[in-house]
Amino acid sequence: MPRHYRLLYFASLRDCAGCDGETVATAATQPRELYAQLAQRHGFALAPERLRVAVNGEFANWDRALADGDEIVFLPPVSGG
Amino acid sequence: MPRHYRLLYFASLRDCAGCDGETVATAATQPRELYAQLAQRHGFALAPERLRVAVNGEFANWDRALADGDEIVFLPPVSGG
Amino acid sequence: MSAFRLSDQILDAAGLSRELASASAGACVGFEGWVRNHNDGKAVQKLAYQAYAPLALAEGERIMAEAAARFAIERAICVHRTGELAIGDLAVWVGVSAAHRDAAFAACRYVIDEIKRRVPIWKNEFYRDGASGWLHPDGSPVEG
Amino acid sequence: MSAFRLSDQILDAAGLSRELASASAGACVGFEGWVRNHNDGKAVQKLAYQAYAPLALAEGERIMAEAAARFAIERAICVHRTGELAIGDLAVWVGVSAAHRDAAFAACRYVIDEIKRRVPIWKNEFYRDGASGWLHPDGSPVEG
Repeated sequence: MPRHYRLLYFASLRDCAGCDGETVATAATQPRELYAQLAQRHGFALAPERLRVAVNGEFANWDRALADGDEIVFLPPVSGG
Repeated sequence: MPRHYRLLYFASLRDCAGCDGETVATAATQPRELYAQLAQRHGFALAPERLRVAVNGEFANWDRALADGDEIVFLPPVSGG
Repeated sequence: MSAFRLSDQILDAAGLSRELASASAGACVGFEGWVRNHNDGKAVQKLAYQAYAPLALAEGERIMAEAAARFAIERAICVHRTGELAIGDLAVWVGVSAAHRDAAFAACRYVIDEIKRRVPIWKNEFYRDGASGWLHPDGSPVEG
Repeated sequence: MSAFRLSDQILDAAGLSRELASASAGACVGFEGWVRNHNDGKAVQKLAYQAYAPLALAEGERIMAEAAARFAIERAICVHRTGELAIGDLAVWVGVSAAHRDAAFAACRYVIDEIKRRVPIWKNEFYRDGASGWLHPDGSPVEG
Protein backbone atom coordinates (compact mmCIF):
# COMPACT_ATOMS: atom_id res chain seq x y z
CA MET A 1 0.00 0.00 0.00
CA PRO A 2 1.63 3.31 -1.01
CA ARG A 3 2.31 6.02 1.54
CA HIS A 4 1.67 9.69 1.10
CA TYR A 5 4.40 12.24 1.74
CA ARG A 6 4.32 16.01 1.60
CA LEU A 7 7.31 17.38 -0.33
CA LEU A 8 8.49 21.01 -0.20
CA TYR A 9 10.98 22.35 -2.74
CA PHE A 10 13.39 25.26 -2.42
CA ALA A 11 15.87 27.12 -4.60
CA SER A 12 17.13 25.17 -7.62
CA LEU A 13 14.98 22.12 -6.80
CA ARG A 14 11.89 24.34 -6.80
CA ASP A 15 12.80 25.77 -10.20
CA CYS A 16 13.46 22.28 -11.53
CA ALA A 17 10.25 20.74 -10.12
CA GLY A 18 8.25 23.74 -11.28
CA CYS A 19 6.31 23.86 -8.01
CA ASP A 20 6.75 24.85 -4.32
CA GLY A 21 5.59 21.45 -3.12
CA GLU A 22 3.53 18.40 -3.89
CA THR A 23 2.04 15.32 -2.24
CA VAL A 24 3.34 12.04 -3.62
CA ALA A 25 2.09 8.49 -3.22
CA THR A 26 4.95 6.01 -3.29
CA ALA A 27 6.27 2.69 -1.99
CA ALA A 28 9.51 4.43 -0.86
CA THR A 29 10.14 4.03 2.89
CA GLN A 30 13.19 6.24 3.42
CA PRO A 31 14.53 9.54 2.01
CA ARG A 32 17.25 7.98 -0.17
CA GLU A 33 14.77 5.90 -2.15
CA LEU A 34 12.28 8.76 -2.32
CA TYR A 35 14.87 11.22 -3.65
CA ALA A 36 15.96 8.77 -6.36
CA GLN A 37 12.36 8.55 -7.59
CA LEU A 38 11.84 12.33 -7.49
CA ALA A 39 15.19 13.05 -9.15
CA GLN A 40 14.23 10.79 -12.02
CA ARG A 41 10.75 12.28 -12.37
CA HIS A 42 11.80 15.96 -12.15
CA GLY A 43 15.30 15.66 -13.59
CA PHE A 44 17.09 16.87 -10.40
CA ALA A 45 20.81 17.00 -11.14
CA LEU A 46 22.01 17.48 -7.53
CA ALA A 47 23.54 14.27 -6.12
CA PRO A 48 22.31 13.23 -2.65
CA GLU A 49 25.82 13.92 -1.26
CA ARG A 50 25.24 17.61 -1.96
CA LEU A 51 21.88 17.71 -0.17
CA ARG A 52 20.65 17.45 3.40
CA VAL A 53 17.31 15.98 4.37
CA ALA A 54 14.68 17.39 6.75
CA VAL A 55 11.68 15.44 8.00
CA ASN A 56 8.87 17.27 9.77
CA GLY A 57 10.96 20.39 10.22
CA GLU A 58 14.13 18.77 11.63
CA PHE A 59 17.32 17.50 10.03
CA ALA A 60 17.20 13.74 9.43
CA ASN A 61 19.44 11.16 7.83
CA TRP A 62 18.97 9.49 4.47
CA ASP A 63 18.08 6.06 5.91
CA ARG A 64 15.51 7.21 8.42
CA ALA A 65 12.19 5.31 8.32
CA LEU A 66 9.44 7.54 6.95
CA ALA A 67 5.83 7.51 8.15
CA ASP A 68 2.68 8.21 6.18
CA GLY A 69 1.99 11.96 6.15
CA ASP A 70 5.61 13.06 6.83
CA GLU A 71 6.75 16.44 5.47
CA ILE A 72 10.05 15.94 3.68
CA VAL A 73 12.47 18.54 2.33
CA PHE A 74 15.64 17.91 0.35
CA LEU A 75 17.84 20.90 1.12
CA PRO A 76 20.22 22.22 -1.58
CA PRO A 77 23.50 23.77 -0.40
CA VAL A 78 22.48 26.88 1.55
CA SER A 79 23.50 30.42 0.62
CA GLY A 80 22.05 32.77 3.22
CA GLY A 81 23.88 35.79 4.62
CA MET B 1 68.78 82.97 29.27
CA PRO B 2 65.71 80.88 30.20
CA ARG B 3 63.33 79.60 27.54
CA HIS B 4 59.59 79.71 27.72
CA TYR B 5 57.56 76.57 27.11
CA ARG B 6 53.81 76.08 27.02
CA LEU B 7 52.81 73.01 29.08
CA LEU B 8 49.42 71.24 28.81
CA TYR B 9 48.31 68.75 31.45
CA PHE B 10 45.83 65.88 31.13
CA ALA B 11 44.23 63.30 33.38
CA SER B 12 46.12 62.56 36.59
CA LEU B 13 48.85 65.11 35.80
CA ARG B 14 46.19 67.80 35.44
CA ASP B 15 44.66 66.90 38.80
CA CYS B 16 48.10 66.90 40.38
CA ALA B 17 49.23 70.21 38.85
CA GLY B 18 45.87 71.79 39.66
CA CYS B 19 45.69 73.45 36.22
CA ASP B 20 45.07 72.60 32.56
CA GLY B 21 48.31 74.23 31.48
CA GLU B 22 50.95 76.79 32.27
CA THR B 23 53.85 78.67 30.71
CA VAL B 24 57.18 78.02 32.39
CA ALA B 25 60.51 79.78 32.11
CA THR B 26 63.39 77.35 32.55
CA ALA B 27 66.95 76.49 31.54
CA ALA B 28 65.86 72.94 30.58
CA THR B 29 66.61 72.17 26.91
CA GLN B 30 64.96 68.77 26.48
CA PRO B 31 61.83 67.02 27.78
CA ARG B 32 63.61 64.72 30.25
CA GLU B 33 65.14 67.63 32.17
CA LEU B 34 61.93 69.64 31.97
CA TYR B 35 59.80 66.76 33.33
CA ALA B 36 62.16 66.26 36.28
CA GLN B 37 61.74 69.92 37.25
CA LEU B 38 57.96 69.84 36.88
CA ALA B 39 57.63 66.52 38.73
CA GLN B 40 59.51 68.03 41.67
CA ARG B 41 57.47 71.22 41.63
CA HIS B 42 54.02 69.59 41.27
CA GLY B 43 54.73 66.27 42.99
CA PHE B 44 54.08 64.12 39.87
CA ALA B 45 54.48 60.46 40.89
CA LEU B 46 54.47 58.98 37.36
CA ALA B 47 57.95 57.90 36.27
CA PRO B 48 59.06 59.04 32.78
CA GLU B 49 59.02 55.39 31.63
CA ARG B 50 55.25 55.42 32.05
CA LEU B 51 54.76 58.59 30.00
CA ARG B 52 55.07 59.61 26.38
CA VAL B 53 56.07 63.08 25.24
CA ALA B 54 54.46 65.28 22.60
CA VAL B 55 56.01 68.48 21.24
CA ASN B 56 53.90 70.86 19.14
CA GLY B 57 51.18 68.24 18.67
CA GLU B 58 53.38 65.31 17.59
CA PHE B 59 55.00 62.48 19.53
CA ALA B 60 58.64 63.21 20.35
CA ASN B 61 61.43 61.55 22.26
CA TRP B 62 62.76 62.48 25.67
CA ASP B 63 66.07 63.80 24.40
CA ARG B 64 64.73 66.01 21.65
CA ALA B 65 66.08 69.59 21.59
CA LEU B 66 63.37 72.04 22.63
CA ALA B 67 62.92 75.51 21.16
CA ASP B 68 61.59 78.61 22.82
CA GLY B 69 57.78 78.69 22.57
CA ASP B 70 57.31 74.92 22.08
CA GLU B 71 54.08 73.34 23.32
CA ILE B 72 54.94 70.29 25.38
CA VAL B 73 52.66 67.58 26.75
CA PHE B 74 53.63 64.68 29.00
CA LEU B 75 51.08 61.97 28.22
CA PRO B 76 49.97 59.61 31.00
CA PRO B 77 49.04 56.05 29.97
CA VAL B 78 45.95 56.43 27.76
CA SER B 79 42.55 54.89 28.53
CA GLY B 80 40.19 55.77 25.71
CA GLY B 81 37.60 53.42 24.28
CA MET C 1 11.20 37.78 21.24
CA SER C 2 13.35 35.07 19.66
CA ALA C 3 17.08 35.66 19.23
CA PHE C 4 16.89 34.49 15.60
CA ARG C 5 14.22 35.91 13.32
CA LEU C 6 13.18 36.00 9.68
CA SER C 7 11.65 39.12 8.16
CA ASP C 8 10.13 39.93 4.79
CA GLN C 9 10.29 43.65 5.63
CA ILE C 10 13.16 46.17 5.54
CA LEU C 11 15.32 45.69 8.65
CA ASP C 12 15.68 48.50 11.19
CA ALA C 13 19.25 48.10 12.43
CA ALA C 14 19.00 50.99 14.90
CA GLY C 15 15.85 49.57 16.49
CA LEU C 16 17.35 46.09 16.73
CA SER C 17 20.49 47.53 18.27
CA ARG C 18 18.45 49.09 21.07
CA GLU C 19 17.27 45.60 22.08
CA LEU C 20 20.89 44.75 22.96
CA ALA C 21 21.20 47.51 25.57
CA SER C 22 22.36 46.44 29.02
CA ALA C 23 23.88 48.51 31.82
CA SER C 24 26.51 45.83 32.41
CA ALA C 25 27.58 45.66 28.75
CA GLY C 26 30.68 47.61 27.68
CA ALA C 27 30.90 46.40 24.08
CA CYS C 28 28.51 45.83 21.21
CA VAL C 29 29.55 44.38 17.85
CA GLY C 30 27.20 44.44 14.89
CA PHE C 31 27.45 42.75 11.51
CA GLU C 32 25.42 43.89 8.51
CA GLY C 33 25.30 41.90 5.28
CA TRP C 34 24.44 44.20 2.39
CA VAL C 35 23.39 43.31 -1.14
CA ARG C 36 26.48 43.93 -3.26
CA ASN C 37 26.36 45.08 -6.87
CA HIS C 38 28.74 42.35 -8.03
CA ASN C 39 29.56 38.71 -7.37
CA ASP C 40 32.15 36.52 -8.97
CA GLY C 41 32.74 39.10 -11.70
CA LYS C 42 29.07 39.50 -12.61
CA ALA C 43 26.98 42.70 -12.22
CA VAL C 44 24.12 41.97 -9.81
CA GLN C 45 20.82 43.84 -10.19
CA LYS C 46 18.81 42.45 -7.25
CA LEU C 47 18.38 39.23 -5.34
CA ALA C 48 15.77 37.12 -3.64
CA TYR C 49 16.04 34.93 -0.54
CA GLN C 50 13.96 31.82 0.06
CA ALA C 51 13.87 30.17 3.48
CA TYR C 52 12.47 26.91 4.78
CA ALA C 53 11.11 28.87 7.69
CA PRO C 54 10.36 26.28 10.42
CA LEU C 55 13.79 24.68 10.15
CA ALA C 56 15.57 28.00 9.55
CA LEU C 57 14.09 29.36 12.79
CA ALA C 58 14.97 26.22 14.75
CA GLU C 59 18.53 26.02 13.42
CA GLY C 60 19.05 29.78 13.82
CA GLU C 61 17.90 29.58 17.44
CA ARG C 62 20.33 26.71 18.08
CA ILE C 63 23.18 28.84 16.72
CA MET C 64 22.24 31.73 19.00
CA ALA C 65 22.16 29.36 21.99
CA GLU C 66 25.59 27.99 21.04
CA ALA C 67 26.99 31.53 20.89
CA ALA C 68 25.57 32.30 24.34
CA ALA C 69 27.10 29.10 25.74
CA ARG C 70 30.55 29.55 24.16
CA PHE C 71 31.16 33.26 24.74
CA ALA C 72 30.66 35.57 27.74
CA ILE C 73 27.97 37.68 26.08
CA GLU C 74 24.94 39.54 27.39
CA ARG C 75 22.52 39.58 24.45
CA ALA C 76 22.59 38.46 20.83
CA ILE C 77 20.09 38.89 18.01
CA CYS C 78 20.13 37.89 14.35
CA VAL C 79 17.53 38.76 11.73
CA HIS C 80 17.65 37.46 8.14
CA ARG C 81 15.63 38.88 5.28
CA THR C 82 13.47 36.87 2.92
CA GLY C 83 11.93 37.99 -0.37
CA GLU C 84 13.30 40.45 -2.93
CA LEU C 85 16.13 42.85 -2.09
CA ALA C 86 17.78 45.68 -4.02
CA ILE C 87 21.46 46.69 -4.11
CA GLY C 88 22.48 48.18 -0.75
CA ASP C 89 19.61 46.57 1.18
CA LEU C 90 20.35 44.98 4.52
CA ALA C 91 20.10 41.19 4.01
CA VAL C 92 21.19 39.99 7.45
CA TRP C 93 21.90 41.73 10.74
CA VAL C 94 23.74 40.29 13.75
CA GLY C 95 24.24 42.20 17.00
CA VAL C 96 25.97 41.06 20.19
CA SER C 97 26.49 42.91 23.48
CA ALA C 98 28.99 41.78 26.12
CA ALA C 99 30.92 43.11 29.10
CA HIS C 100 34.15 43.01 27.03
CA ARG C 101 34.90 43.32 23.33
CA ASP C 102 36.71 40.01 22.84
CA ALA C 103 33.53 38.04 23.48
CA ALA C 104 31.37 40.42 21.44
CA PHE C 105 33.62 40.17 18.36
CA ALA C 106 34.03 36.38 18.64
CA ALA C 107 30.32 35.69 19.15
CA CYS C 108 29.24 38.01 16.31
CA ARG C 109 31.65 36.30 13.95
CA TYR C 110 30.54 32.85 15.13
CA VAL C 111 26.87 33.67 14.53
CA ILE C 112 27.25 34.99 10.98
CA ASP C 113 29.59 32.15 9.97
CA GLU C 114 27.25 29.45 11.29
CA ILE C 115 24.13 31.15 9.88
CA LYS C 116 25.70 31.16 6.43
CA ARG C 117 26.83 27.55 6.75
CA ARG C 118 23.83 25.85 8.33
CA VAL C 119 20.53 27.74 8.10
CA PRO C 120 18.25 26.70 5.20
CA ILE C 121 18.10 30.01 3.34
CA TRP C 122 18.91 30.36 -0.35
CA LYS C 123 19.97 33.34 -2.40
CA ASN C 124 18.93 33.82 -6.01
CA GLU C 125 20.99 36.46 -7.81
CA PHE C 126 19.57 38.33 -10.78
CA TYR C 127 22.29 39.59 -13.09
CA ARG C 128 22.35 42.65 -15.25
CA ASP C 129 22.61 40.44 -18.35
CA GLY C 130 19.16 38.99 -17.59
CA ALA C 131 20.38 35.66 -16.23
CA SER C 132 19.78 34.52 -12.65
CA GLY C 133 21.05 31.72 -10.49
CA TRP C 134 20.90 30.05 -7.10
CA LEU C 135 24.19 30.21 -5.31
CA HIS C 136 26.33 27.85 -3.30
CA PRO C 137 27.82 29.18 -0.09
CA ASP C 138 31.09 29.68 -2.00
CA GLY C 139 29.29 31.91 -4.52
CA SER C 140 29.39 29.41 -7.38
CA PRO C 141 26.14 28.52 -9.15
CA VAL C 142 24.00 25.55 -8.16
CA GLU C 143 22.79 23.31 -10.98
CA GLY C 144 19.21 22.13 -10.34
CA MET D 1 34.91 64.48 6.64
CA SER D 2 37.79 62.91 8.54
CA ALA D 3 37.76 59.19 9.21
CA PHE D 4 38.61 59.79 12.89
CA ARG D 5 36.63 62.34 14.86
CA LEU D 6 36.11 63.58 18.41
CA SER D 7 32.69 64.68 19.61
CA ASP D 8 31.40 66.26 22.80
CA GLN D 9 27.82 65.44 21.73
CA ILE D 10 25.78 62.21 21.89
CA LEU D 11 26.82 59.97 18.98
CA ASP D 12 24.29 59.01 16.31
CA ALA D 13 25.35 55.47 15.36
CA ALA D 14 22.65 55.09 12.71
CA GLY D 15 23.65 58.32 10.98
CA LEU D 16 27.34 57.40 11.08
CA SER D 17 26.54 53.97 9.68
CA ARG D 18 24.89 55.55 6.64
CA GLU D 19 28.21 57.21 5.77
CA LEU D 20 29.68 53.73 5.21
CA ALA D 21 27.19 52.80 2.47
CA SER D 22 28.69 51.63 -0.80
CA ALA D 23 27.09 49.62 -3.62
CA SER D 24 30.18 47.42 -3.84
CA ALA D 25 30.26 46.62 -0.10
CA GLY D 26 28.74 43.34 1.06
CA ALA D 27 29.71 43.53 4.74
CA CYS D 28 29.68 46.16 7.46
CA VAL D 29 31.03 45.59 10.96
CA GLY D 30 30.37 48.07 13.74
CA PHE D 31 31.82 48.32 17.23
CA GLU D 32 30.15 50.32 19.99
CA GLY D 33 31.86 50.96 23.31
CA TRP D 34 29.24 51.62 25.98
CA VAL D 35 29.71 53.05 29.48
CA ARG D 36 29.42 50.02 31.77
CA ASN D 37 27.98 50.18 35.29
CA HIS D 38 30.96 48.36 36.79
CA ASN D 39 34.73 48.11 36.42
CA ASP D 40 37.18 46.02 38.35
CA GLY D 41 34.52 45.18 40.94
CA LYS D 42 33.49 48.81 41.55
CA ALA D 43 30.06 50.31 40.81
CA VAL D 44 30.49 53.09 38.24
CA GLN D 45 28.11 56.07 38.24
CA LYS D 46 29.37 58.06 35.25
CA LEU D 47 32.62 58.90 33.53
CA ALA D 48 34.43 61.70 31.78
CA TYR D 49 36.86 61.60 28.85
CA GLN D 50 39.65 64.12 28.31
CA ALA D 51 41.49 64.24 24.98
CA TYR D 52 44.60 66.05 23.80
CA ALA D 53 42.65 66.91 20.67
CA PRO D 54 45.30 67.88 18.06
CA LEU D 55 47.38 64.77 18.70
CA ALA D 56 44.34 62.51 19.21
CA LEU D 57 43.02 63.56 15.79
CA ALA D 58 46.39 63.08 14.10
CA GLU D 59 47.04 59.68 15.71
CA GLY D 60 43.45 58.53 15.10
CA GLU D 61 43.74 59.47 11.43
CA ARG D 62 47.00 57.50 11.18
CA ILE D 63 45.24 54.42 12.59
CA MET D 64 42.41 54.74 10.06
CA ALA D 65 44.96 55.02 7.24
CA GLU D 66 46.78 51.92 8.54
CA ALA D 67 43.50 49.97 8.57
CA ALA D 68 42.77 51.03 4.98
CA ALA D 69 46.26 49.94 3.90
CA ARG D 70 46.25 46.58 5.71
CA PHE D 71 42.73 45.35 4.94
CA ALA D 72 40.60 45.29 1.78
CA ILE D 73 37.98 47.70 3.09
CA GLU D 74 35.78 50.31 1.43
CA ARG D 75 35.14 52.87 4.18
CA ALA D 76 35.98 53.20 7.86
CA ILE D 77 34.96 55.77 10.44
CA CYS D 78 35.68 56.13 14.15
CA VAL D 79 34.23 58.72 16.52
CA HIS D 80 35.25 59.04 20.18
CA ARG D 81 33.32 60.98 22.79
CA THR D 82 34.79 63.58 25.10
CA GLY D 83 33.21 65.12 28.20
CA GLU D 84 30.81 63.55 30.68
CA LEU D 85 28.97 60.31 29.91
CA ALA D 86 26.28 58.37 31.77
CA ILE D 87 25.86 54.60 32.06
CA GLY D 88 24.78 53.12 28.72
CA ASP D 89 26.07 56.09 26.69
CA LEU D 90 28.00 55.40 23.52
CA ALA D 91 31.65 56.28 24.23
CA VAL D 92 33.27 55.18 20.98
CA TRP D 93 31.92 54.00 17.63
CA VAL D 94 33.84 52.23 14.87
CA GLY D 95 32.27 51.22 11.55
CA VAL D 96 33.92 49.50 8.58
CA SER D 97 32.41 48.47 5.24
CA ALA D 98 34.10 46.03 2.86
CA ALA D 99 33.31 43.73 -0.06
CA HIS D 100 33.77 40.71 2.27
CA ARG D 101 33.30 40.14 5.98
CA ASP D 102 36.83 38.91 6.82
CA ALA D 103 38.31 42.31 6.07
CA ALA D 104 35.46 44.19 7.78
CA PHE D 105 35.84 42.23 11.03
CA ALA D 106 39.65 42.41 11.02
CA ALA D 107 39.78 46.14 10.29
CA CYS D 108 37.12 47.01 12.88
CA ARG D 109 39.01 45.05 15.52
CA TYR D 110 42.32 46.64 14.49
CA VAL D 111 40.91 50.16 14.75
CA ILE D 112 39.39 49.80 18.23
CA ASP D 113 42.48 48.01 19.59
CA GLU D 114 44.87 50.67 18.28
CA ILE D 115 42.61 53.57 19.32
CA LYS D 116 42.58 52.25 22.89
CA ARG D 117 46.33 51.67 22.87
CA ARG D 118 47.65 54.80 21.18
CA VAL D 119 45.26 57.76 21.06
CA PRO D 120 45.73 60.37 23.82
CA ILE D 121 42.31 60.09 25.46
CA TRP D 122 41.82 59.49 29.18
CA LYS D 123 38.90 58.10 31.12
CA ASN D 124 38.00 59.28 34.59
CA GLU D 125 35.58 56.94 36.37
CA PHE D 126 33.29 58.23 39.10
CA TYR D 127 32.30 55.50 41.52
CA ARG D 128 29.14 55.09 43.48
CA ASP D 129 31.11 55.39 46.73
CA GLY D 130 32.07 58.97 45.78
CA ALA D 131 35.65 58.20 44.74
CA SER D 132 36.95 58.76 41.22
CA GLY D 133 40.06 57.84 39.33
CA TRP D 134 41.93 58.04 36.07
CA LEU D 135 42.42 54.64 34.52
CA HIS D 136 45.23 52.79 32.82
CA PRO D 137 44.41 50.90 29.66
CA ASP D 138 44.27 47.73 31.78
CA GLY D 139 41.60 49.30 34.00
CA SER D 140 43.86 49.79 37.03
CA PRO D 141 44.09 53.25 38.59
CA VAL D 142 46.76 55.78 37.64
CA GLU D 143 48.56 57.52 40.50
CA GLY D 144 49.24 61.16 39.64
